[in-house]
Amino acid sequence: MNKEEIIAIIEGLMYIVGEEGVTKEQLSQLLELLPTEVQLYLDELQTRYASEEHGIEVVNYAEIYRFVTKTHIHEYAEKLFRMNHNNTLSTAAIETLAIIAYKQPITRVEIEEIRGVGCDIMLRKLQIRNLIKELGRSDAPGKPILYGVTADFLDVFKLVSLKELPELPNYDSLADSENLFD
Amino acid sequence: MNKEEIIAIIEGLMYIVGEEGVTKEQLSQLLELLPTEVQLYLDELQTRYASEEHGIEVVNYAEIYRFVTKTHIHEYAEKLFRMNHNNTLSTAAIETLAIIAYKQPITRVEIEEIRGVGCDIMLRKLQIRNLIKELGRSDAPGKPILYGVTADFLDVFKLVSLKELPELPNYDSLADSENLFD
Amino acid sequence: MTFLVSIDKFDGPLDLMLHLIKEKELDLFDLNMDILVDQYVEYLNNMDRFHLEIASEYLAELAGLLEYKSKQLLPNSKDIEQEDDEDPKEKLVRRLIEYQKFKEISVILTQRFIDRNKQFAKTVSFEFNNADQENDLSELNGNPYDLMKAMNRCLRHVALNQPLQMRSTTSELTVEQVVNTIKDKFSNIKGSFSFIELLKNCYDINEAIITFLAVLELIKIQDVYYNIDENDEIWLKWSNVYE
Repeated sequence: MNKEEIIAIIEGLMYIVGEEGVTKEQLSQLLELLPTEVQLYLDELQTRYASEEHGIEVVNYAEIYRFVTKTHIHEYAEKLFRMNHNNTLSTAAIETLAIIAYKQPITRVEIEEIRGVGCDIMLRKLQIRNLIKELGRSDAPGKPILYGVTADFLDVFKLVSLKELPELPNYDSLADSENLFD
Repeated sequence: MNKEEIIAIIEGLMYIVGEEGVTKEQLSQLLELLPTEVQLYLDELQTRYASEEHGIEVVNYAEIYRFVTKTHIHEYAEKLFRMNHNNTLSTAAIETLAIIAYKQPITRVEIEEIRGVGCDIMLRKLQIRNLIKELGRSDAPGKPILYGVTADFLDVFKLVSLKELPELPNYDSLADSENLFD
Repeated sequence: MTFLVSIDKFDGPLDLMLHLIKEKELDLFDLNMDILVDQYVEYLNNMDRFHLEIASEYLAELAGLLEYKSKQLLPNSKDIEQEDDEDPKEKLVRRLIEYQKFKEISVILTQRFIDRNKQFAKTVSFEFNNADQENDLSELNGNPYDLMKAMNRCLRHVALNQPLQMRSTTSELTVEQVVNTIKDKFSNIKGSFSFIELLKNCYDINEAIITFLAVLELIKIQDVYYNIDENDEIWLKWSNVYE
C-alpha cells in the first residue's frame, strides 16, 4: 500500500468510529504497520483537515484520535437539530428499548454495559409508559430485576411478536462472550 | 460567506449526522441559500471526496446526502468492529422488491401472479425491514392494500430515485429473445 | 441422467419451469407445451419419490398444465379454447417472460445490495443525538427497523470498546525494520535506556522477540553497548556513531 492508500483507510476508519475515536495502536494492528508509521499518517491527516476548506478536524485528546467538527459549525448543527427535533424519538429511549427487546430478560447492569451509560431513570420512564415490565429476578448476586418488553411495546413498533425483529449484523466477539443473540 | 466556508459547513454537518444524512432542502433552509446553489456545493464536495486520497465519499441515495466509507475500506471496518456483515436479502425477497419497485402501486395478488407463489409472509417481512410501505387501498373488490417501496429501499440498492432503476429487459420482439438465457 | 436440482432451490413453479425450459433448450417464444408439461410432471414425481415436500403453488400450476394437455387430446378442443380470452399457452409464455425479466433485474439489484453493504456510515453524533433526552415518551411510535438500527449502534459501541484480539501479524516484521525503528525513535537518547522501554511499542510476544533480535543485531554491529544490572534488566547505550 502506498501512502495515499493508507491515509484513505485511516480516514475511512476514523469516520465510522466517529466520536468513539480510535487509538494509534488499534490502527497499527489493523493496518499491520508500526505505531511510528501510523503516527506519521495521522499527523499528515491532521494537517490536511486543519485547512480552512474543511469543517471537520482531527484531534487526539488522551491519545484517542477522532474527527470533530470545527467550532464555528456548532451553531449550524444546533439549528439542524432544532429542525429535526419534532420527528425524532429519544435516542436514549429507543436504544434502551432495542437492547431489552433483543436481549430480554436482561438486568439493568447488563443494559448499562451495552450502552455505556447509566439508565436508571430511563428504565423507570419506560416502565411508567408501560413499554417494559419486570420479568422476575436473576440468580446473580443481589438478585437484580430482569426486564422485558410489553404488549404495548410490540404495538408501538408494529410487531406481532419479538420473532419479527429484523436480524442484526453478526458481531462475533460479542456472540462468544455474552450470548447476546440468544 | 464564501464558497469554501459554505462547503466547510456542509462537510461538518454531514459528519455530525452520519448515517442519518441531510437533504438538499434542509441545507438550503439552514444556510439560507437556494436549493440550486446548495446543489452546486454538494456536487463540489462529492467531487472532492471522490478522489483517491479519500477513504470516504458523499452519496445521495434516496436524495439524502451522507458520508459513507468507500467499499475498499470495508474489510478494515469489519475487522475493527469484529463484525461480519450477514445483512442479506434472499432472492425471493429481492424479486418481490423488484416487482413492487417497477409496478407500484401494486396489490399482493398482483405480485403473486407475477411470482407464481404466495407472498403474504414476505410482504410482512419487507414491511418490518422498512423496505416497502402501504400506499393506500385499491378500488378493486375487497379494497386490497397497495404497496410501494420506501426511501430505505432506495438506500439499500444505492438508488437516488426510482428513475435510476435499471431498465426492464424487453423480450417482446423475437430479436431480443435470443439472448434471453445468457 | 441429468442432475436433479432440489425443489427448494426454486422460487416457485415459474422459476422451475424456466429452469426446465433452459435445461431442455426449449424455445420460450415457440414453446413446446407437451415437453414442458411432461418434464414438469416428471420433476414433481421425482421430488415426491425423494419425499421432498412440494408446496401447493407447484401443484396448482400442475393442475393448470394437465388441464391444458387433456384439452389438447380432446377432438373438439379448439372449440373450447375459443371461449377463453387468452390461449393458456400464450398466457403461460407471457407470465414466464414477465417473471424472467424480474429475475434478471434481481441479479443487478443483488450486486448493488452487496456493494451497499460495504459502505459504512458513522452513527449520529452524541451531542446532536442526546439533546432530546428530555422528550416525553407519550407519543412514541416507530418501526422495527428503528430498533435494529438502535441495537446496531449499541453493538458497535461495545465492539469498539473491547480490546482487539488480532491474530499475530507481526511475524511479517523483519529484524531490519525494527532496527530502523529503534534507531529512529531512540537515537537522540544520550544516556542509557532499558530494553523494557523498547518493548513498550510491542503488542505481542512475536514483536517482542523481533525487538530482542534487533537489539542483538545492534550489539553485533556495535551500534549499541549493553549492560545487564543486578535485577537482570538490560541497559543499552548508543555507541558514538549517532553523536
